[in-house]
Amino acid sequence: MAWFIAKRAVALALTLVAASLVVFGVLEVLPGDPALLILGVNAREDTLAALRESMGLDQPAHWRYLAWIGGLLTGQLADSLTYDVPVTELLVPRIAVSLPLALMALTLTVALALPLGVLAAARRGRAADGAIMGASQLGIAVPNFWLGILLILLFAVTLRWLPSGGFPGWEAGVGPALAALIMPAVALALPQAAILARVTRSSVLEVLGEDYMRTARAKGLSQGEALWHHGLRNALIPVVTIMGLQFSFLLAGTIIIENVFNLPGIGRLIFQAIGQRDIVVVRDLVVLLAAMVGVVNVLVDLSYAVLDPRLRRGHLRGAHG
Amino acid sequence: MTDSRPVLEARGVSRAYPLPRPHPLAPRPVRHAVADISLTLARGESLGIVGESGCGKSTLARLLTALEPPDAGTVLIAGRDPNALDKAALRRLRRSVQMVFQDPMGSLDPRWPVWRIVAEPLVGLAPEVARADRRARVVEALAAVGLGEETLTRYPHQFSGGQRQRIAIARALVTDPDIVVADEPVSALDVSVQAQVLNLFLELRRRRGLALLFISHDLDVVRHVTERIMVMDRGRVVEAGPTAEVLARPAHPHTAALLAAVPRLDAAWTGRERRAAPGAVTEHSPSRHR
Amino acid sequence: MALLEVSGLGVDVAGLTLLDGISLRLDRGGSLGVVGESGCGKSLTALSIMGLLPPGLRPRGSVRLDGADLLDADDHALCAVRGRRVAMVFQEPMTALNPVKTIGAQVAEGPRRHLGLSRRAAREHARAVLHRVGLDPSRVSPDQYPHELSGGQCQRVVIAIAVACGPALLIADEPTTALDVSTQARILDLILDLVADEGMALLMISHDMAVIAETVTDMAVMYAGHVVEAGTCRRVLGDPRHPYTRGLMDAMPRGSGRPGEPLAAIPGTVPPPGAWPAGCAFRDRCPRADAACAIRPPLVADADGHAVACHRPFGAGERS
Amino acid sequence: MVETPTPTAQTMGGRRLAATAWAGGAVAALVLLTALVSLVWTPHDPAAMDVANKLSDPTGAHPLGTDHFGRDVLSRLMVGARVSIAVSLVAVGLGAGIGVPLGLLASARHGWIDEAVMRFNDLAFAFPALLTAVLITAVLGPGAVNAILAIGIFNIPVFARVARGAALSLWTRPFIQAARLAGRGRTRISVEHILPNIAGALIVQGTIQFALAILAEAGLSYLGLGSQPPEVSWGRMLNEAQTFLFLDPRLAILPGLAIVVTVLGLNLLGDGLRDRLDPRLDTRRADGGR
Repeated sequence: MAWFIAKRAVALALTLVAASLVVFGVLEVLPGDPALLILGVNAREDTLAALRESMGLDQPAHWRYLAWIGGLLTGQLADSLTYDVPVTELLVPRIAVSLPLALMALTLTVALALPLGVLAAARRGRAADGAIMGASQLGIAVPNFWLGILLILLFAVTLRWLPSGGFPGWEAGVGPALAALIMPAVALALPQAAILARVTRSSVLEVLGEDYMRTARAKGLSQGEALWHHGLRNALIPVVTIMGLQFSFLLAGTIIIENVFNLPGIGRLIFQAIGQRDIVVVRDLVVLLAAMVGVVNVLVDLSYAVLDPRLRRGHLRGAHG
Repeated sequence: MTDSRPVLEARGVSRAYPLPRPHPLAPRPVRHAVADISLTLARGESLGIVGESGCGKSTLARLLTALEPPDAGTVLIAGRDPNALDKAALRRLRRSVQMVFQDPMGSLDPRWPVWRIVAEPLVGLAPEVARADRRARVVEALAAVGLGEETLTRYPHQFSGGQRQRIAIARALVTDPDIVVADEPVSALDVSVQAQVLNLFLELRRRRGLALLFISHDLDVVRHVTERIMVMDRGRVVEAGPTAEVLARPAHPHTAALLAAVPRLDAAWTGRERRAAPGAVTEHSPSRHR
Repeated sequence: MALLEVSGLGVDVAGLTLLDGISLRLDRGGSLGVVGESGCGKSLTALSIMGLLPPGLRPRGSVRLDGADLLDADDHALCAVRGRRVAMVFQEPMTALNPVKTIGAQVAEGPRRHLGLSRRAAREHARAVLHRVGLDPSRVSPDQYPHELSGGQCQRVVIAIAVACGPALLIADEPTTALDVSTQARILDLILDLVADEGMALLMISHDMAVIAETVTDMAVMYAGHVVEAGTCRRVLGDPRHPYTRGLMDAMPRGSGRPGEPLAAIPGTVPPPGAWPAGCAFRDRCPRADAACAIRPPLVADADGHAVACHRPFGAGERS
Repeated sequence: MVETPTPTAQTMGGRRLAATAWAGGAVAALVLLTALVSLVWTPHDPAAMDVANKLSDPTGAHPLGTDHFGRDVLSRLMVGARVSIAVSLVAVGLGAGIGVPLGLLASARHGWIDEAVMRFNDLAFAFPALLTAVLITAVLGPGAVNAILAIGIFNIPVFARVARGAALSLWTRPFIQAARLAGRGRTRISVEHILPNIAGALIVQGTIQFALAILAEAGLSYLGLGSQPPEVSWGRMLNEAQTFLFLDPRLAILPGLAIVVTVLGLNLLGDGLRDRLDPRLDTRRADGGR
C-alpha cells in the first residue's frame, strides 16, 4: 500500500514540475515588458532598468525559474506586478471564497447525482429512468454561466430572495456569506451532476449484468439487497474516476462563475491577472490550481486501492496462457 | 522441390515472461512459459501438442510462427531462422507457415468482407500475384473449405462459428503453405460443428500434403487428428511419440493423469465407481487460468 | 411426491419462443442430467427453475418444488427458497464471485440470512463449509479475495456458497466447462461427494455427454428448445433412439472407431430461435426425416421409461 | 461454447433510442443550416443599429425583438450560430486530427512512445481545460482563431486517450495476429484494421467533444476572449445581455436557448450513433477453455 502511495506522489511531483516548466516557458514568450506595465509607457529608461534589476528580470531565465520555485516551496511568493503585494496576501482571502464554493458545488453534485443515477438504473426503462435521463440530457447541454444568469433573474431580480452577486466576506457572518455562494454553487453543480448521474447509471447497469450479482440472487438476496451488498461498491469505482475529473472542471468553472456573480475568488483573480499580464500572479495561481487538481487525482487513486482489493494485494494470476 | 529437411524445427527454444514485483525491492520474478523445447515436423506430417491451460502450448505456437522471438534456442522454418531475416525475406518465408486461431468471433475482422480477409496473406506476402489471379486463388481456397462464391461479399457477423472457422482456414491456405499451426481450432465449437471442422483438417492433409501442428487440451481430438504427439506440462515436454502409442500406454505420470481425468462415455454402463483421478496432478501453485 | 416437478415449461421473449414444453421429474436425492449444444435452452431451463431469468424473458408452465409452483411465487417467497431449498453453481468461476469481497464473507451471507446465524457464527460456519469443499483454511484463508485463487479454487468457493445452507436440490450449470480436465475431475468428484453426503438431489447441465455419463443416473437430451430424448444414462447412451442423440455420439471423436477416419458429422447448423422449422426442429438435418416430421412428434416413453420425440426413432439395438 | 446470445429486453430498446437520435440529428442539422444560410442572408444586417427602437419586444419586422443598440436579435443569433459551429468544428477536427494518430501510435509502439504520449496526456489533464483555454487566448490575444487553438489543444489528449484505449484492446485479437502473420506492418494494420474498428467509438466521442466545444467557445466569448466585434457570438451576446437583465431578460434568455438546443441536439445524435456504430459486441468469452 505504501509503495502504491509513493508511486502516485512521485508521479504527481513530476507532473507539477513539468506543469511549472510549461507555464514558465509560455509566460517567458509573452510579449510585453512587465516593468513598462507597472511604470507606464512614459517612464524614463533608467527607472525602468532599475525596476527590472530589482525584480531580477535581468537574471538568466533558469535563475529566475529556480528562484520562483524556491519561493513557491518556501511560501514567500514574489510581489504581484499590479498590486505590489506578495501574491500570498492576494491569495488567502480569495481561497476563502473559491474553495468553499468548489466544495459546496462538489457536495451538491455528488448528493444529487449518485442517488438519481442509482434510481434510474434500478428502474431501467421505466418512467423514473426516462425522467432522470431526460433531465440529465438537458443538464449537460446548459452552459453553467447561462444557468447562473437565469438563477439571478429568478431569485435575485424577480423573487429578491438572494443577492444578485458580490460576496460580503465571512466576517459578515456565515449566513449572508453562504447566501452569496448558493446560486454560484448550484450553477456550477447542475451540469456536473447531470454528467455524474449518467456515469453512475451506466456503471450500475453494467454491474447489474455481472455474474456475481446472479450468484447473490441465487443465494436468496433480493434485487435491492444484491445491489446494496454487492453492486454499489463495484459500481463506485468508475464513478470515483469521473468525480476526480469533475473537481478540475469545477475549478475551471470558477473562472467564469465568479465573473457572472462577481465573487472575489481565485478564478476572478487569475482572469484579471491574465488580462493585466501580471505574470507573477498568473504563474503562481496556475501552478496552485494544477497542484490542487493533482492532489485530488492522487486521492482518487487512493480511493481505488481502498475500493478495489485487486490493486492493494497485487495480481497473483499472470495473464499469459 | 521434394526436400527431406523438416518444414519446421525448434532447437532448445525457451521463453519467459516477467511477473509483477511482489514488492518494490524484490527481484522481478519470471514465469518460464516455454523451457528448452525441441521438435521437428516433416513435410506432410501432423504433430499434436497437448497440455492444460498455462502449460505454454500457445506460447510455443507464437515462437514457431515467429510472432515472438525466443529468449534462447532457434526456430527454423523451411531450414531458415525467421528471426535472423530482414523484412522482405521474412515475408517470403511466412508464405510457408500460417495459423488458425481458437476464437471464431475474434479470428476475422468484423469490418472486412470475406474476399478481403482471405486475400490478405496474398496482399502481404505475395504482392507479385496479379489482382485477377488473387480473386481466383481466394475462390479456390474458399472452395477447399466447402464455401461458395456467394460468401465473398458477406461479412463475418453473417456466419456461424463453424463457418467462420472455415473462412479462417481458407485464409491460412491461400498462400499454399507447407505448414498450418492450429491453436485450439475447435475448442470453441459445439460437438456437431467440431466434427465438420476436424473432417476438414483430415481432408486438407490428405489432399494437399499439408504439415499440421495441432494444439489442444482435448486428448480425444488430438488422438483423432494427429500421427505424433507431444505432451507438455508447465513449459516442458514430459512425453512425445506416436499418438496412438503414447495415449494407449502413457509412460509419464502426467500423461497418465490427464488420460485418467478425461470423463468417459461408457461410464454410463460400466458401473458408477467414479474413478477419482489419482493424486498425480497435484493442485500446484495457483495455475495461470487462461 | 417428487422433489422437483417441471411440466410444460416454456420461455418466450417478445414473441420469440426460446424454450417449449420441457417436463422433468427429480426425486429427493435423485440425479438428472440435461445435455445439449449451445442455444438448446438447457441453461434457460435451470434459470427458470431458480426464477433468475434475464429481464424480459417470460416463463410459462409450472415448476413445482415440494409441491409449490415457483412460477407463481412472489419475489419474497422465492428469496426464501433460493439458497435454502434450491441452490446453483455456475459455469464461469472467475466472474461468479464478487471481486471486492472476501471469500469467507461471500459464503457466510447465505447462512446469515437463511439460518439466522449471528455474524460470528456465520463466519465460523463459512470457514467449516470452505474446509468441507477442499479449501483448507490453513492454506487458503477465508479472508482472501477471489483474484488470489485459481479457477478450480474459485469454483470450490462457488460450490461452498451453494451448499452452505444444505439445500435439497443442487443445480450445476456447466460447472467444469471453464476448467482444465484434471481440475474438472476433482470438482466433479467434490460435487458427487457433497450430493451423496448431504442427500441432495442433483440437476447436472452440460454440453459434454461423458460428464453426464460420469455423474448422474437419469438424463435428457435437448435440441432447439425441446427435450428430444430422456431416460436412464445406461439406455440413452447405450442404445440412443433419437437420430440427433445418435448423431451427436457418432460425431464425438472419443466415441468413433479408428483415428484418421472422417467423423460422421451432422450436416448443417443448429437453427436459432425464431427459425425453427415447423414440426420436428431437427427435420432439416435428420437423415431419416420424412413427411410425417412436419408435425411435432410428442415425447413418448416405452415400458422402461426410455422416452423419445421422433416419428421414426431407431429401433432397440438397431445400428445407425 | 459459442453461446448464441438470447435476445433480451435490452436489445429490444434499441429502436426507441434511434428516434431521439434522429431528433437530435435534425436539430443539429437545422442549426448548421441556419449558420450556412446566415452566410448569404439574414432578415436584417446584424450590425445595423436602430437606437430609436432599442430593446423592443418581438414585432413583425423583428421576430425576436431588438437588443440594446436596436440590432435585430434573430439575425445576430443566426450569425452567432456560424461562429459557434465553425470554431467548435475546427477545434474538434484539430483535436481528433492530432489526437487519434497519437493514440494509435502509442498503442502500436509499446515502450517509450507509449509512455511519452501517456505523460503528455497526464500533463494536459493536470490543467483544468478552461484554464488552458483562457491562458492561451490571453497569451496569443483574444479572437476566434486563438479560441480554436485553445479548445483544439485540450481536445487532443481526449482523442488520444480514447483512440489508445480502444486500439490497445484490439492489438491482442486474433485477426490482428493473423494480419501480422500475413506480413502487414504495424502502420498498415493500424490504418486498415484498427482505425475502422474504433471509428464508432471515435465518432461518438467526436459528437460529445463537439458539444463541449460549443460550451467552451460560448464561455470564452462570454469572458471576451472569443471572437471580437464586429463578429457576433452567442457567448458575448449573453455577456452584454447581463447588464440589461433588469430591463429586458429576453436578451439573456434567447442566446442561452440557442446554445442549449444545439448542444442537446449533438448529444442526442451522439447517443444514437453510439448504439448503431459501436454496438457492444457480445464477445462473451467464446472459448470453452476446457
